[in-house]
Amino acid sequence: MINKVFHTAAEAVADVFNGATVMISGFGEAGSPVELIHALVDRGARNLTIVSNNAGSGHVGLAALIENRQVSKIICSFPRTLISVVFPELYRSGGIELELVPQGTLAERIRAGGAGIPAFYTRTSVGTPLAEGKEEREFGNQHFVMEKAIQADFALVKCQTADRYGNLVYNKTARNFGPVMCMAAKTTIVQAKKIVEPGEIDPECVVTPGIFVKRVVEISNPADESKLVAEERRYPWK
Amino acid sequence: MINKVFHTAAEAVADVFNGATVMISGFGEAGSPVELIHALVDRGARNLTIVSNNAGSGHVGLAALIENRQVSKIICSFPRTLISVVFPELYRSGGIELELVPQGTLAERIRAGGAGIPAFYTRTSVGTPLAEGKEEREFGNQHFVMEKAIQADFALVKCQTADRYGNLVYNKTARNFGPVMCMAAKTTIVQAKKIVEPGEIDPECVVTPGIFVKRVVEISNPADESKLVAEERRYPWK
Amino acid sequence: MEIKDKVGWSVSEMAQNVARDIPDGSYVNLGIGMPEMVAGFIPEGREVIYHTENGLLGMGAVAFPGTEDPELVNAGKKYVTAIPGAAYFHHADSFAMIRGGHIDICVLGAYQISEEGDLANWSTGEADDIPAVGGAMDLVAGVETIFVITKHTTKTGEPKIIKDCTYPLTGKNVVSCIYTDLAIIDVKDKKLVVRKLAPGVSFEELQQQTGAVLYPNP
Amino acid sequence: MEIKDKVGWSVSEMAQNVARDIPDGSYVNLGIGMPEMVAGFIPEGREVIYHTENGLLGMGAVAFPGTEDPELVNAGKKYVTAIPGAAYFHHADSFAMIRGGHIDICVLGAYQISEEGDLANWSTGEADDIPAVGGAMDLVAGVETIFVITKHTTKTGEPKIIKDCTYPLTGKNVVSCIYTDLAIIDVKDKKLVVRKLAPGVSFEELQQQTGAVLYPNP
Repeated sequence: MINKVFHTAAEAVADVFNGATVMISGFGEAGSPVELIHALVDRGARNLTIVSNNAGSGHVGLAALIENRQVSKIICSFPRTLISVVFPELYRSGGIELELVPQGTLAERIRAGGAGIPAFYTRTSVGTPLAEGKEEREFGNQHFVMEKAIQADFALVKCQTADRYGNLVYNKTARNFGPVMCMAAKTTIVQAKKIVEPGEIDPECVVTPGIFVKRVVEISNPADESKLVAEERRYPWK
Repeated sequence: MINKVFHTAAEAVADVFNGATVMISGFGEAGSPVELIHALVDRGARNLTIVSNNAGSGHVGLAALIENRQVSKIICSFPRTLISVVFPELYRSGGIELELVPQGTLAERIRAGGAGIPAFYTRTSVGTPLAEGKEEREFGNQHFVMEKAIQADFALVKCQTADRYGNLVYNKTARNFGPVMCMAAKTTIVQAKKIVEPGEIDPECVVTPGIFVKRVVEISNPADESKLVAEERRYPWK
Repeated sequence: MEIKDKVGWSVSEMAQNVARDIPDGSYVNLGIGMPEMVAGFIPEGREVIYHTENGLLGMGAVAFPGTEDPELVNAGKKYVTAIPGAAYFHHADSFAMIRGGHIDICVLGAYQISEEGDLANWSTGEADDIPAVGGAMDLVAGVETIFVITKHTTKTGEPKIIKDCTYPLTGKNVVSCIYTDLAIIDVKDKKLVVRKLAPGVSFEELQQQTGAVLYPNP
Repeated sequence: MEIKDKVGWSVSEMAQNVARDIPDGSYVNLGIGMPEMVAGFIPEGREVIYHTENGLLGMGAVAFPGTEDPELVNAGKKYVTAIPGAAYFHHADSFAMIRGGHIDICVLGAYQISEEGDLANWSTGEADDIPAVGGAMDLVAGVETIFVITKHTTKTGEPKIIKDCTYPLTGKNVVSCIYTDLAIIDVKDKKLVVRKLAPGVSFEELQQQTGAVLYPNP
């Protein structure tokens, strides 16, 4: 029987290795798999390359992972947020590498990684500093840059509901990068608010079919990241 | 108020012009917008380029459009079916041009057309006759061909339920090419079995957001194409 | 003029000027900050659908206090709502809408705009600046009509509309129209054409506060 | 051998041979025709998920007469069913699964297979042939493990396994294993290695009916 359910976040991330590339879903706190990230902090894998839209807030979640010096590089569209202190400090001191990618190009490069497309062309960034070093090419008298696929060893993703096959549905705008990251990682690890029986998710409404998911773990009461940030909490909890 | 509802199929296709490129959804009969195609037969626009996975069965739907000599070229992955007579005869007599495209490449080229991606690379067809004339390129020691986006003037699509904004959901495997064709055409025209009030389609389950759709028309009892074929019916009805 | 001492438009009036130029039935993406105000001024009788690039078409108003859902946010990470007839989708689908030219109008803020419609709005290029681009480059590359809403000059009185941008570009030749507190300026054939002057502002005064050549409306 | 006159495997036995090589938990795409039979022979205790490229993961059995839904079909346009836990998706998403390497095994028919694992299964290349490729090229390019199930020779007794394919290729170096009525042959390092002979078939007889050099299992 196919059963992708793991009992704890710790077990689900137990094989994330030093030097791995790890995609992390979320747009700010919406869709950020805080419990899986904290399990990765506990796991202690270092020298990670993180692919994520943002770079974390406060001292929890992705910010905690960075603060714990486990991240050597981040591929990201918007590492600056109102309450981000960890990444900016480390970046200014040269302690972390940043590859800045326009948000839509980031999403499409990840989808390409999952869809067997090694490269594609886009108008985005043409004529800007972010096009430097990229191949340019004309199609129909318009200029485009070539962008390459991004793949990862692991993806950590948060969703609303999952089943043992790994079928997923998300909640509102927390969907964001989850579906494409599930496609682009060798091992996709998902935290779901609820795990249900196969068939309980309408097959017309499945957003991520189970084929893209290796492990699901139920986290029924995920942390409210903005609350933790407001309370100035730090992970590991003190 | 935004209201994309048209009252008849005839009105919905009234501006399809001679020489237009028209995408037609469906995988065999599943998802084929038979009533919209018949309205296009009535409309009589000629010299059309059709983008569709198949080339029609019997003497109805897409086969009727071809038989009526309105199609000069078809971009297609599988023009041969058990009960197709119209296309094979016309093709053998040199009366219609065929661009044969692998099915997944066809779907991805259409998506690219809708997503602002002029070209992408794929392994599909490398080393085969369908790679002839295409640019080849290596990424990571593997060979790929460059494939270009397909766009259209019109898309004719069948769905299950729509609202006045053009939000769509499909039925089972009748979804097939509908969502990507909606994205890639300047004017997307949809026949829905049912038109409902905005909000009746769960926003988590919308497959085609209304932004991709220009016109919807309710066809509550669409033809069963295989039945028409079995009965050897011909359009225009005799 | 009734109010003698009034010079220029208020921020609300600027937003109103933008809103007036958004046709019925448009699909619109509003940038973070001042652009968000535009939604409040759409003339009656027009229906406009808002896209937020983090994955929602049919964004509604900001959420009432107490009803906020941390998983329903806009691109500025504000808690928002969704209208009946909304749709959620993932980031690749969302930016397919943008890159594929399906959004009609995008309203953005600006650090600088050049006379040819180049836009700089993501980085000051300073050494200790943490670079962050988000969806700005995708929007200017993919959306046909880019409206910029901005104060005419910086806080220190420097012109924001200049011959060539000195900050890193977001996109080249992308701006269609600039709505400032002093004027509405169209970018036409790589020229800045003043469509309308704010109350109490003369063409000459406007030119003085602008670092590029302006043309009167012909 | 108990049944003295039995030579070779039946079509059911061929399908059974393939099924035995499909591990528990695999995601599998079955081509049209003989490959479809494989689903009936998966050994007990294994759960296999079937993908059909027209947009369904979790395809179930063929629909019972009277329960057919013309909008629920497989790639061969047969009326099928869906299991609890199935998912529907559009063609671009479906072929992302294929091209992206997410399908573990694909079972296909063949016109010809070369000794290096080239496959020809979409066109005879004849002048009046209506070319039709469907998803075959996407499948062989995207799926890591391609199993071919086919009669060892054509209806007229010509070998289908040959040094070089004469028909237009579907893909180069793509076949992992060939399951015929006479043998199971692995393609290893561009060599044809006979893993198992069917009842009543000798290596020499097999070689006679094959247009390429065979190697015994070392």
